Amino acid sequence: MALSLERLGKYDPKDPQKNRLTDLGPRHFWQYFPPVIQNNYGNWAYHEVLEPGVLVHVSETGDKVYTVRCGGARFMTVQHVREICEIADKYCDGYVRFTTRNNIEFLVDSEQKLDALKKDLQSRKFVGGSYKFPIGGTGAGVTNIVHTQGYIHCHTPATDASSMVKAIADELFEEFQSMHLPAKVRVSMACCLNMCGAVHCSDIALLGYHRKPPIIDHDVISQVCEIPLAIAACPVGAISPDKTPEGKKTVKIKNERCMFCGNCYTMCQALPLSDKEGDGVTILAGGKLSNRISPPKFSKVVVPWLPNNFPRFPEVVRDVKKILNAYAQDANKYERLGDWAERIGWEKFFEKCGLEFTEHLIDDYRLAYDTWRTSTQFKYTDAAWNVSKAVGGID
Amino acid sequence: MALSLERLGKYDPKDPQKNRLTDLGPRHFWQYFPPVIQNNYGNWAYHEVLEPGVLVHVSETGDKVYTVRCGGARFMTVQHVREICEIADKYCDGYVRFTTRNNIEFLVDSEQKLDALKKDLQSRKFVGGSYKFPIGGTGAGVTNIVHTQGYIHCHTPATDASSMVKAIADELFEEFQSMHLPAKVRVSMACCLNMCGAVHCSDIALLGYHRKPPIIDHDVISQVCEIPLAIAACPVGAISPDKTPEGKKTVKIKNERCMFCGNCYTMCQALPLSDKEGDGVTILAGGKLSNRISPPKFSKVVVPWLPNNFPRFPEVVRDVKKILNAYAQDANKYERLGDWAERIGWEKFFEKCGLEFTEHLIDDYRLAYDTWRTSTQFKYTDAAWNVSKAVGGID
Amino acid sequence: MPFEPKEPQKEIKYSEMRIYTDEELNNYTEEELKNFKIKHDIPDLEELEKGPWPSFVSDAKQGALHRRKLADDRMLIDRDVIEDMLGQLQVSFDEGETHWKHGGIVGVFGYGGGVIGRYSDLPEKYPSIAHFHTIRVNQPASKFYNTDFLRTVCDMWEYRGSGLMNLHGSTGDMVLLGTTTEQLEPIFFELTHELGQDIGGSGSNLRTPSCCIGKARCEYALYDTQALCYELTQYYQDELHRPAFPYKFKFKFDGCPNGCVASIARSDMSFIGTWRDDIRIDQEAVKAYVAGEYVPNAGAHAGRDWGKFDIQKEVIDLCPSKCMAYEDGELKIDNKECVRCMHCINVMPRALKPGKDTGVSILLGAKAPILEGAQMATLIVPFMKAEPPYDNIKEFIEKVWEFWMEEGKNRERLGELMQRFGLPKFLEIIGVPPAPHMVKTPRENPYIFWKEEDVPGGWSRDIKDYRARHKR
Amino acid sequence: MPFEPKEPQKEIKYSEMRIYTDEELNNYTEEELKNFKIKHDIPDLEELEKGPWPSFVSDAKQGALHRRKLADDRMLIDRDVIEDMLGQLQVSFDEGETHWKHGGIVGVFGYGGGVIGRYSDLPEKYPSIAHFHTIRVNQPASKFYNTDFLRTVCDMWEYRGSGLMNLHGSTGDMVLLGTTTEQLEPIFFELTHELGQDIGGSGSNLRTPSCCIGKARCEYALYDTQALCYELTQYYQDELHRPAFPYKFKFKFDGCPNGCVASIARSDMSFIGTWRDDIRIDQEAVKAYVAGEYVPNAGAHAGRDWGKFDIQKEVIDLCPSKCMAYEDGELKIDNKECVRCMHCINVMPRALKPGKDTGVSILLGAKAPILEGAQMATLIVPFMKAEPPYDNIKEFIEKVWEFWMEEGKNRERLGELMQRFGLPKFLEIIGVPPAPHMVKTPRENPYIFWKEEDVPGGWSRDIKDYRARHKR
Repeated sequence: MALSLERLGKYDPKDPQKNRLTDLGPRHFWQYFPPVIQNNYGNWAYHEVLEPGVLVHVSETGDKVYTVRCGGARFMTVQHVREICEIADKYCDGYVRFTTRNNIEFLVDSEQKLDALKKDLQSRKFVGGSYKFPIGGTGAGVTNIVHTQGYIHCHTPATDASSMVKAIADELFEEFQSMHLPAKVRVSMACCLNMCGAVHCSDIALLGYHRKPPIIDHDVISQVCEIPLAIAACPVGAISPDKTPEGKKTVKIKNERCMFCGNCYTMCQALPLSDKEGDGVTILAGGKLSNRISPPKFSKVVVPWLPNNFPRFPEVVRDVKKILNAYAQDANKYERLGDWAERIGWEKFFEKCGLEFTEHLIDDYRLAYDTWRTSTQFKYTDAAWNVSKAVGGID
Repeated sequence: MALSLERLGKYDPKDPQKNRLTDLGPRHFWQYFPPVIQNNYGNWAYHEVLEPGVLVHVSETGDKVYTVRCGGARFMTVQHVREICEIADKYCDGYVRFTTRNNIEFLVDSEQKLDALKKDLQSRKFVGGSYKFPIGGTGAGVTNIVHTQGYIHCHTPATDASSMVKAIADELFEEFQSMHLPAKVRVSMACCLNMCGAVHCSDIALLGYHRKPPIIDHDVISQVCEIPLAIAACPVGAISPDKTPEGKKTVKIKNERCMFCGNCYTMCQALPLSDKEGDGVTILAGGKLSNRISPPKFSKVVVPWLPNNFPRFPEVVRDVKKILNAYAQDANKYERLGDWAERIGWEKFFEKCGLEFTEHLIDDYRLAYDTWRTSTQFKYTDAAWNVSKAVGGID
Repeated sequence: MPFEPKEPQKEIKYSEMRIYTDEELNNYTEEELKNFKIKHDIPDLEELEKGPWPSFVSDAKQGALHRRKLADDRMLIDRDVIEDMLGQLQVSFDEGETHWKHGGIVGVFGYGGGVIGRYSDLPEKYPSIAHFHTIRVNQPASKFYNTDFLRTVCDMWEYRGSGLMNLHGSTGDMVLLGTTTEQLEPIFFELTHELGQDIGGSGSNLRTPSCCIGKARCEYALYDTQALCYELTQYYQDELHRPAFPYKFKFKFDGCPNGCVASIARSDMSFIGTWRDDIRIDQEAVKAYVAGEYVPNAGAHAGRDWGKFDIQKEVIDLCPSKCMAYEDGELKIDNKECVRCMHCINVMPRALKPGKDTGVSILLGAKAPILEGAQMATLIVPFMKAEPPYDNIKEFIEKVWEFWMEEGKNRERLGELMQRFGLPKFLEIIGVPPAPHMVKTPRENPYIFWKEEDVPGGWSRDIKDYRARHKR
Repeated sequence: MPFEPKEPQKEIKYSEMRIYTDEELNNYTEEELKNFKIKHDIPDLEELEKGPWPSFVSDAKQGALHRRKLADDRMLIDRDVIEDMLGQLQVSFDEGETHWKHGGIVGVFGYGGGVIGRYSDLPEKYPSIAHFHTIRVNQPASKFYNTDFLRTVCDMWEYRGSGLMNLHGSTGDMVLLGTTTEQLEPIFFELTHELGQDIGGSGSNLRTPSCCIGKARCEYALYDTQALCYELTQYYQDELHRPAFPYKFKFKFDGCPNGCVASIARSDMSFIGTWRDDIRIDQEAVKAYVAGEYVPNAGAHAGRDWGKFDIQKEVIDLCPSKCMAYEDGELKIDNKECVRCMHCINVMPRALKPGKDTGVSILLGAKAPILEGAQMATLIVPFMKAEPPYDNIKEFIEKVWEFWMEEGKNRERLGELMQRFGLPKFLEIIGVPPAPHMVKTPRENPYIFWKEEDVPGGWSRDIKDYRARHKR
């Protein structure tokens, strides 16, 4: 048994069906559990975070497993994965695990093995100086920022993902390696509204955003697209059939109706939206997924647009830190960012974070009415006084 | 100066403009304030409910005004109003006031005058035996039930108002004359979805309801209605133009789309909805108007339909009492009915009130999604076990 | 202190105005009433004479008997109106359907509202209610009356109408139920000339504004609700009587966030009293509440043992913004966190009073379900001083009306128009800057409708430039 | 205890499978790496080598150098792929636009998904990434691996692809980034024949299911998430690879309401562990928490002084249903009021454990914003036992799919279809009785869509009958 070195391997292009195996599914998980996991499967009694990035799980049998969690760019080369394997072989009997948020977890079955592992992980750096395996991402801190492909590998992004995440993660590195926030803060990033990253329920979400309606590639649209599908793709009915002066089938777009969702481009490559000046970043905040204390909730748009200032997105970093700092200072223990904002009132959120409230932040989509404040319960802020002044309510 | 006895009074049909006075507006309020009100206008320090239906307001000057609040059918004859005047003249220097909820208030400026007034009011009964001026309607009780015209004077009702209100008020008479509920309970009644009574934010709302789509009076519709207006009136687009076999303009209705709002009938008399079997009563609960503690909120539909069982609506009375009793027993002090339901969870509301939950109670109109439960936070009730059983979740 | 009416109010003396003598008013005995049967069989209605709550049937029957015993020339419409009305009501119960026709267009000259046509669809059977129109009479602010006025209205209405009325209709008017077309103008002339009293709104008008009891008898009133209600009613008489609106429009005036006239749920423009300084605390009075010397919640709970007053449980813990504390015998309020819900003040009115720098919050767009579902009013203006002559308020009203009259579709309420345009665009048009107090939460969806001028370089782009950078 | 795979799993030994020698794997020095410049100018990317967080640029550069030093015959696609990828990324930064073309249709024979076509729109400038397709590899449940498997994948992928990957993609797959069309089938054959490993889902398929760590290392796991995830993945291989769906469909499996794999926000069908008996309390352990002997919240707060653990403030008061009390040294829970939010258990894991009668709640319809706005999953099945062979779960899944495949429009996610039909109709079609746990509140609008069979006498009426009772 060995991997093939033939150019086409075991595949025979003349008879594609020959020896084809299908529907195997994934490999079974059991074989990848270290013995301490296999032996205590379903028998865990409790766990504890011993220090940021280090957990112990204790079994009913008394067995313990220690986990060291390391941040990782989910984008990796085989060389980096081989280094992970080297560490896993050295300390963990060849086992390693990845989390949903792209952390790398090394598990050992005794405290003695822990120190050497941690020391080794901390010592490894890329030649540029960054850590290869920073330890952290547990408890009341900021864990790894999940993200999408961005310019590295996607055709619809409105910004880049890996660079923005690197820029933010560098600035939030202390919060990754500590647990002094009121509760966990989940930061997520998606490079367009398709949200492969499903960032819509994150404490802080960074979202790539187009602001120019599609350009229509009239010359080719009728060849490369199913025009009716492109028209049907628009959720606001802004696209309708049209003809070019030469009589070719094409579409026209009511630009003022466009909300830049990009669904038309997904369906039709002749309708690109990307634009250097138009594209940028939206920040959402206050979402959560857990049912703990309060039900899960969506993130809200709190910064409508910031420029794609590559490679380090200073404006995005600044506003993320504004939010995180105000939260860290003001929230109660166990209170997630969105619960904090609701407790103090969103009007106070903007005041405390020092973020401007603009008309873009007021919902005007389908369920908008449910977001309007139909009560006299509110707190006075400068934004409220501005309104009062503008309408002659006060001098 | 005197009222005219001429058949046409001061009006000259040959010259309608002669001596016409217009745009006088209402009479000025000041002249109708008893002296103690005039003297203490804007100077009230505090008030207290001395007993159900009896209030004292104390001025910064030390002056006091005592108010006796009496229930009244808002529908009154001049004879009844004259009796009110008689009482007002006898005890109140000729002043009387009505509240927004159709109570009658008699005001006196000293405690001494109070007893005789109360005794007199309590003694007055209609020959049928009912009180003319029951004292109550204050504080943590049930006050007068506001309502609409019903069959007495309206062309669109789906039920009758005065009779239903009388039936309910008879049964809730003790709650009108006492204050032992957790908080005030506002019961309101509207005889169709037009809701002249705007009952949509009441603790308990009774709503007349059609359940058959309009009949089309093809013979006359094109003469008596603007057909385009009738078509435009339908919020769900169920009405479209049609022709009769004889070629007359008419409309057709997609019955399965109809939600029985009656707006088409409001716009076009050739589209009546009323029907003995179709019409009935919906009960809504849990709304409030005050900003006290929790923001105002809409009532929710909790009983989809009950029959128009004239004149005493026993099914409606039964369900109103179910709700009121469960609330009285279970809610905290100061907790309005809707706040109670939210605290215990609506699933528990149905259990505690002994009301059936049917598919009609699940929103499927425009903002429906916002009412869906997107959380695992819920309490187990029999209704939940029914679902689990139906899908094979448990035996 | 009293607000002066624009024109002097004529004083009404019933003794000078009256039509009926005392004998006529008391023209039946208790005994007669007991034995009285109306001309139609009304078993279900008679059932409604039982029970403790005031019976509208018993009342109507006494009205019917009274009319029966009046002389022929002492009333101008049919004697039997009440009996026929009751008879038709019984038939409605029997058949489970109303017997009023879809209204016809009747009214008084030069007015677009205030009168509602009503006709029986069983006119042969109940001829006296064949025409049975309604007149809405604009009630005085907060519904105080004297008996001279009321008795005069009663005489006039008995003489020229059915003698049936509502005190009051849902919008607030005194409603006169049932007269003939012929009597509409005479009644209007009597009302204006003799009673100095106008009729109210109906149809696509400014509807009769209404207000809470306000400073007349409430310590919570944060502005003069009667004065503002009266002033705007007078100032906008034209809008009340001569429709230029897409649909109805309601003002309501609540003196404080307790909202006793339901303005937040029932008015296109809701004025709710508020304050912007600190809640005034009398610490001695707080102690008296804690000690049980004062009765909490103004005595609104009685007859049930809720236990001793517990300031922590009943006030501090129920504060929606949790901005209060009771420590060392002292009540503390962090006023900048207060959302002015009134609960603490309601519970301890002798100890707590709202601030003294008061005004109104203005909320827009409430309505009942028809057409697109009910709406509550949305907070737009957080705080506005409300002092005569109320120019700032009038200016705001007119800005909103201008937009609504320009853009509103037939039968589109303000709230629906706001939904159709979206709040951001609405605010832009009426010239109000956006602020977070207008929403419960910022938007959850990222579907922002950017405008071309927001985006550097605009929206016009050349596909050739794009293709120069990106091969197909 | 271990769940048995349907087919025996072939054991993979890297020593037997490997392509590259140790020398080849370590073919550059630290010094070389420090001095290494790729062939394109990438100033912005080099800026991203600074700072503490792992630099993907530094990693990519080491991959690029490694490739540069491999012999020509030791890789089947262009040596320069990583360098060209980085070069194109720099140009994307410069121009503020991506340079990947809209995908083309590529794949492996007989499968509708798992491979995503990707082409550069600057193929002249970056020829080695002219084709740069993605392959999604179905990760093992909860993403445990051994190094034999990982190293073997690395060798195969370096030999036949770019050597760039994601661990992991957003849906959960191991993602192999960048190979040519020619290598797709050979890679598929290597994966299946040598690695015993299938590819994942893409397009309008069942997407690769994923689960939390579950019973493998979590005391909260209320059902066997890995087992259920594995079983359904195997059972629905056809749905995963051969699209018969209107659009994508995601299963995700969370072991408890803490929701670590975000199933409630990210899956069309979300399985969340729950229990129906009482929370188990170890009162001695509760006392130990109160006494400060145990660290609260499993030690998740550190480095900041939040004060001594206060069970009232940190547990009792934060309970969303207020069903707990700590009295006389004893913790009491009114379990019938509990909404199983996990907070108390999370704070005191040594004292509190969920009940033992466990199963899943099933929620439906979550999705990201496209097309009609984001949705969270809606609670449909409150409690379902989740035991092998999971027939009850499969039956439910298939009922939902049947409806969706029948009625769903092209690119309509389940949640959108549920919205389009309305929850009542959806429930009726899938045969689930309505219950109040499915909604936050009953409907506020009275616009009930009654059905004809609900109404006695039906809807057909004759206008003549009506007119017999009601004159026009």
